[in-house]
Amino acid sequence: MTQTGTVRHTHRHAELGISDDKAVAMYETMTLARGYDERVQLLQRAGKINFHVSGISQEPSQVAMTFAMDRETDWFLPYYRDYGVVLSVGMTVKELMLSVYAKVEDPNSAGRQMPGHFGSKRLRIVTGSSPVTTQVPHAVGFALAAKMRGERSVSIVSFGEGSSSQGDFHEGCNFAGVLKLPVIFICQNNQYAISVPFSKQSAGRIADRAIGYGFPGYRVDGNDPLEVYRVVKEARDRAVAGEGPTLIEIMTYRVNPHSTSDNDMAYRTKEEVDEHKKKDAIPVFRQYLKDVGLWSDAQEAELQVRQRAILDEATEYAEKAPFQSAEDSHRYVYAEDNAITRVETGSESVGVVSAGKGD
Amino acid sequence: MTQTGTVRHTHRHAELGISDDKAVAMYETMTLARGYDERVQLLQRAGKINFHVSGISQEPSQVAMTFAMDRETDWFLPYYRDYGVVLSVGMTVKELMLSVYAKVEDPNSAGRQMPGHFGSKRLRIVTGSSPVTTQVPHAVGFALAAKMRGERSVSIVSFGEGSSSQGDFHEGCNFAGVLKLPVIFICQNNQYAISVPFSKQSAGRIADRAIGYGFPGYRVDGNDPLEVYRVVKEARDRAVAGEGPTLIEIMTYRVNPHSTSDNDMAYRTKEEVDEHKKKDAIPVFRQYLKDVGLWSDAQEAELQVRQRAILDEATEYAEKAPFQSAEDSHRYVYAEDNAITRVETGSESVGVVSAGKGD
Amino acid sequence: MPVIEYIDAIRLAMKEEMERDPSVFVLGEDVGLKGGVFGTTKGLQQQFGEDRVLDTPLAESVIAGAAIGAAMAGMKPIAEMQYSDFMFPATNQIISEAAKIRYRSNNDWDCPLVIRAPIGGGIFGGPYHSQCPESVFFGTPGLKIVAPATAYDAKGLLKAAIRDPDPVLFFENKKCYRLITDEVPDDDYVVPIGKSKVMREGTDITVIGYSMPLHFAMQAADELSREEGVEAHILDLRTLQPLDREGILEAAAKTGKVLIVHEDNKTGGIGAEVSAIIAEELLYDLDAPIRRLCGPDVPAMPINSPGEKHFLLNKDKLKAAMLELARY
Amino acid sequence: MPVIEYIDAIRLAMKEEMERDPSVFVLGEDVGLKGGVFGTTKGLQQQFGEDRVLDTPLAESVIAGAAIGAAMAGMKPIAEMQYSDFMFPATNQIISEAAKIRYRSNNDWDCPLVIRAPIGGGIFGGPYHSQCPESVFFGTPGLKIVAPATAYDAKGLLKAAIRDPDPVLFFENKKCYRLITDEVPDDDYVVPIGKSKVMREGTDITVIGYSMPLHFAMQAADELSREEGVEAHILDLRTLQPLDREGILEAAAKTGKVLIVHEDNKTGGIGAEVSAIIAEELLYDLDAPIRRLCGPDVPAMPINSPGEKHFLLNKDKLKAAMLELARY
Ligand SMILES: Cc1ncc(C[n+]2csc(CCOP(=O)(O)OP(=O)(O)O)c2C)c(N)n1
Ligand SMILES: Cc1ncc(C[n+]2csc(CCOP(=O)(O)OP(=O)(O)O)c2C)c(N)n1
Ligand SMILES: [Mg+2]
Ligand SMILES: [Mg+2]
Repeated sequence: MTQTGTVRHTHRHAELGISDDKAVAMYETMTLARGYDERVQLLQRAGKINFHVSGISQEPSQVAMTFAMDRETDWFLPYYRDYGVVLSVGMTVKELMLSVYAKVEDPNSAGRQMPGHFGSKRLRIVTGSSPVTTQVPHAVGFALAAKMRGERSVSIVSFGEGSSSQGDFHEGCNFAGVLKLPVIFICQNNQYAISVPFSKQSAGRIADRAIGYGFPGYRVDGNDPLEVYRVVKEARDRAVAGEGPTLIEIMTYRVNPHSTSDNDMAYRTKEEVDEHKKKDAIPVFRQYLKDVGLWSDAQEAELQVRQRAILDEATEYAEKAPFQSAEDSHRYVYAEDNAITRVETGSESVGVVSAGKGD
Repeated sequence: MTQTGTVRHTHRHAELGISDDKAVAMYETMTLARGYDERVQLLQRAGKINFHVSGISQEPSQVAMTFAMDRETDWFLPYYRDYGVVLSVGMTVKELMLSVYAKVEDPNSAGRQMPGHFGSKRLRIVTGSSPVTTQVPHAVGFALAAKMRGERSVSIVSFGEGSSSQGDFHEGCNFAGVLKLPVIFICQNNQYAISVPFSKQSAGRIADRAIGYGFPGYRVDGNDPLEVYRVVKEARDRAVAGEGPTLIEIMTYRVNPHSTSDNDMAYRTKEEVDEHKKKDAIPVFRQYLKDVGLWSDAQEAELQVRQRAILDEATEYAEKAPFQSAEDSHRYVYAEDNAITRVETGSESVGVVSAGKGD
Repeated sequence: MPVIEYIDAIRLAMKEEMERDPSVFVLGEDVGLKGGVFGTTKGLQQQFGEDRVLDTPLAESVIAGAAIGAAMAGMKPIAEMQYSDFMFPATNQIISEAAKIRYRSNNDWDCPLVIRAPIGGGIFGGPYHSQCPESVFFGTPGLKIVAPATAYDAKGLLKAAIRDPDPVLFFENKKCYRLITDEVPDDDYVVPIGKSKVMREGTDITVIGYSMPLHFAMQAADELSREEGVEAHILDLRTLQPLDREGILEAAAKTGKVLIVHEDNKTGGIGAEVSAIIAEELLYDLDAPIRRLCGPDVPAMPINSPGEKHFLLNKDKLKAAMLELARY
Repeated sequence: MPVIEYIDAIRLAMKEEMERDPSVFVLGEDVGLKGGVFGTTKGLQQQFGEDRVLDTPLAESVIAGAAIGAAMAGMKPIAEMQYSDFMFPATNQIISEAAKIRYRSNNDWDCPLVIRAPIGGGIFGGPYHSQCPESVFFGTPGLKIVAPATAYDAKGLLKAAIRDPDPVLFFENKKCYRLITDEVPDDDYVVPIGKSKVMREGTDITVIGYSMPLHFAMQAADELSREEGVEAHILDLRTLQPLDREGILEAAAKTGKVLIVHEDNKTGGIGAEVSAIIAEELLYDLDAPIRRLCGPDVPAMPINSPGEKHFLLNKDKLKAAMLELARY
């Protein structure tokens, strides 16, 4: 069934059914995610914002996996490093900036949650939280709903290899396996969970766990986005064909500290990090596009200017944007059309406000 | 390394290093567990006791796995069907009867807990509870303590295949795998979790999950107690040699309803059950002992008389034994030598008692 | 009006809501062919099929978590926890997720989920089949919690819970299942979440509670009325979160003497909040200290028969406490 | 006496207890080489080795569960939960297991375990790095719960917790870590679990609380004394379970006007039980309704700076509430 080698003179992306435009769009999304990430790091160092969690080095595979999905019908349950995912799905840099500045126009949470806690019903990005791995059962629930309603919709959920140690990983995979649900489990194995190296996280390979759940598991090189695309696409095809879930372990490496609050030199060496920085997939993918005649230095220069402008504008906008009012920050504990459970708002007297004080 | 076939004329049990006496003791423990179980079912039907959860058909493998351990040094974390385990470790039928009658002399809980909730520090049986699978992390903790203290002690923990769907199974296995802890995970796959058949519990094989944790997993026929012994013994040898955990899936079948409260005919057929009843390992093991000259009909008759007497005496004793006093049932919320946290006792006024109302 | 059992009221509520709305479905351990270990979902799988009455693997966190996902996707799941004692593995999904989805997304997402769980002792269940876990979840904003005492309320509150746009914990009392029967209309009705109900009018003392112990209070009240001329005013909270402050204050003010009762252990229970609300708002209307009659502060009730009896509330215990308060 | 930071007091308690007793060990996420995300365990792995300062996989249920097993085996584990917000996956192990091991085995087994978890907001942590989960675990008999406000108490209570024969939840306040410094003796001492402490003597109003908000109360009290001649009596509960009933009643009786404060949201919080205890035992000694000043009843505080500020208690909020009560 494999077509390897049968279409010798076609380029890799075309072989995978990726149009030239789509290949270029993938590249531009990768660089946008990278640019966003680098910008926010600068903002954090400059004291403009408090906190950033970086996805650098993981964006190429994040973009690839998302482009392999159907962005009109599928459900996305990203984790906090998934800038590549949400940008691919259609979240804008301005929206991300609003989130990192915790402003009310942030579509993810109106500035209530930490940055990296994505959510947008419009974009089919499911709201996420901080306790890791809770999104795995949710993705299973979305797949269950799709199956029950006969929709051709697949849910795709990301989590780190550390997060795969949680019980929710196991319970979610096992449940989805039994019911053959259309869900794709993506473990972004970046070798560290904060300071804990993979060797102390698990003695096995994450991908191998799929065997015990009765569905396929693959380990794939995250620095090869086209291969990531292929494996995810295949998983999606299986999912819509009713063949059930797939577990995919994307091998990558977290080149930045865990977050801007972390000093990674306490637990790993600069040499190790530099080694991995060299493997960055973005220049490789750029070279590939150049090799197949889809990209040029001129286009690269134009892209940089264009994306810098987007970043500048977004930063400026977000910086000036207002916060949610203290009054409104009491809202939406419960649905507001439900008078019985509306929560008192607008009180200066913190602590006298009590959820569900009816009327 | 395997010795299969090298010692042609030795009997299977001897090949495994099981002495003749031990083989007979294993058999007698199996029949005692069976006899106990059947007796308690009668008592329940007669309205003498409220509730029983049966281990029938699982005792041969339970006895075998326990005899493969070192009962002086190892830790036992049985689950509620493990009469074969606790009888092998040294709990008496009288003690079990006291538990099923919920009497104060019950060493497991002084009649506080349901029957089948074993625990005896003296016998190195770790206290268990009803929420399934919580004992798996505990077993890991015992193994961790053994490793930290340099003790040659192994912990062995049982759970059903349904219970293996809990997050605690995964978290416990993964943790033990990383630290190469001396623990043996025993899944007694009896095909049902109350009414839910294995096909709806998991799409994979439980034993295969070990692959993802980086340690060996075996599936073994529970109706072949000598094979169970072999696999558990090997696992124990690996554990004390510092080679880490093993997951063993014992294939068996729950021939009785889930408990005396269950009507299994609502979800399975009598034919299916009868089919499995035929595979009962006890007569097969008896026949084996006869074949190798270790057992006779006379011995069998003597055994039945002897064990019936044990059961009669235990029943009579337990029936007459006193309950824990209402006063004492308030004790041991906290350690009693710790005056600050002693709980009021001896009050008729339920509800006015309040934990931690000091002195 | 037909008189039916509390357990049938629960089943009927699910059945009718499933007939009414195709997005309603039930999932949990043994809810399908077996119809639940108590028989609460009996017949539902036969009527609605395996897809809508789903036997799940034995894993409460994913039962809750998958239900949460399905609810976010627009379905209306009813997740059954076999015993409330076994819902603790799902705590993280309930407290970190269900309760916070609307708030954290600033109303973009919601989670219209019902989690049903049987509470209470008296069935020789021992420490782990008898607990009342209300206080663990009470005080987590974003959750609603109901705990009906009658068949009428069980049906009406479960329907309200299923139609509610937010996550609702539905604590049904095992002891009530077959013991409590009352009139339940055949036609569709809901009991609003957040409203308490006066079960008995009285002038001497006020008893505030929920679930099974209220029936003991009612029996005790009848006897006290006959024997001592003491008239108890009895308030069924019905909804534990959000508490009906007005209802509580009105009932407390009615007599000025308050006894709060629940089977959950006393310290940190719902009764503490009810007492605190009264102490906060109505202190000067009280003619006696606010009392609580609750389960004792031990980890869980023993299974042995005298022990269980000793730990549970009953009519006599209620009567003694009520009389003492009346005479205060 | 040296003045040290609250966080150092915690580390020193662990260090000294590990030196004193080889069965004491620490396990948790990032506690080893990194020394914890707040630096609480810094240097411990260097001193005691990887075996006794164990970086675990990212899985709170087995962190608690393996610690419980090790505790039953005779060790004295200190399990760190990275943030208290992330201890909910371990709820089942804590409530069903740790809390009930002694009781269910009729004293045959015990579980001398400490679970440390940082609580509280004010560090721009948003909804999931700022919570106070006390009320979830409060009211579960079998658990002890402590929540120190000072470096002195942090060290003394942690040592007491480690030596305690029962499971203790140790809720340390993130905001206190570096902000709170006080005198801590070099020599070995313990602060007894179950005993509250009068932080300030006063005659006009009584403030009862725990953890960080008490420092706001102290500041407010100083100002109120200077500016208004109002003298506040301030009680630090220190131990949340078992509550020090005598200490609470004594402090309440002292002034007859009680304000209870905590950062955890109001409904169902520790304050409800404190209020209920007072309303139960001391009603006639009160000169004002029992008030509570607490976090608002929303799922969790927002991360944006004005929102966070709005949700947190501070000196001014305390002062206003205290003055209002004094004038009542
Ligand atoms: C349940 C839970 N425990 C602990 C944390 C704190 N924490 C945040 S991220 C993280 C490490 C996650 O590692 P991994 O899953 O590998 O993802 P990565 O950050 O490496 O992408 C930890 C421990 C958390 N968010 N949730
Ligand atoms: C956490 C939890 N959920 C539900 C239950 C109720 N329950 C008791 S036994 C059981 C089935 C267990 O099946 P399995 O693990 O296969 O063991 P078996 O009874 O078949 O030996 C269930 C659902 C429980 N005890 N604990
Ligand atoms: Mg990682
Ligand atoms: Mg089974």
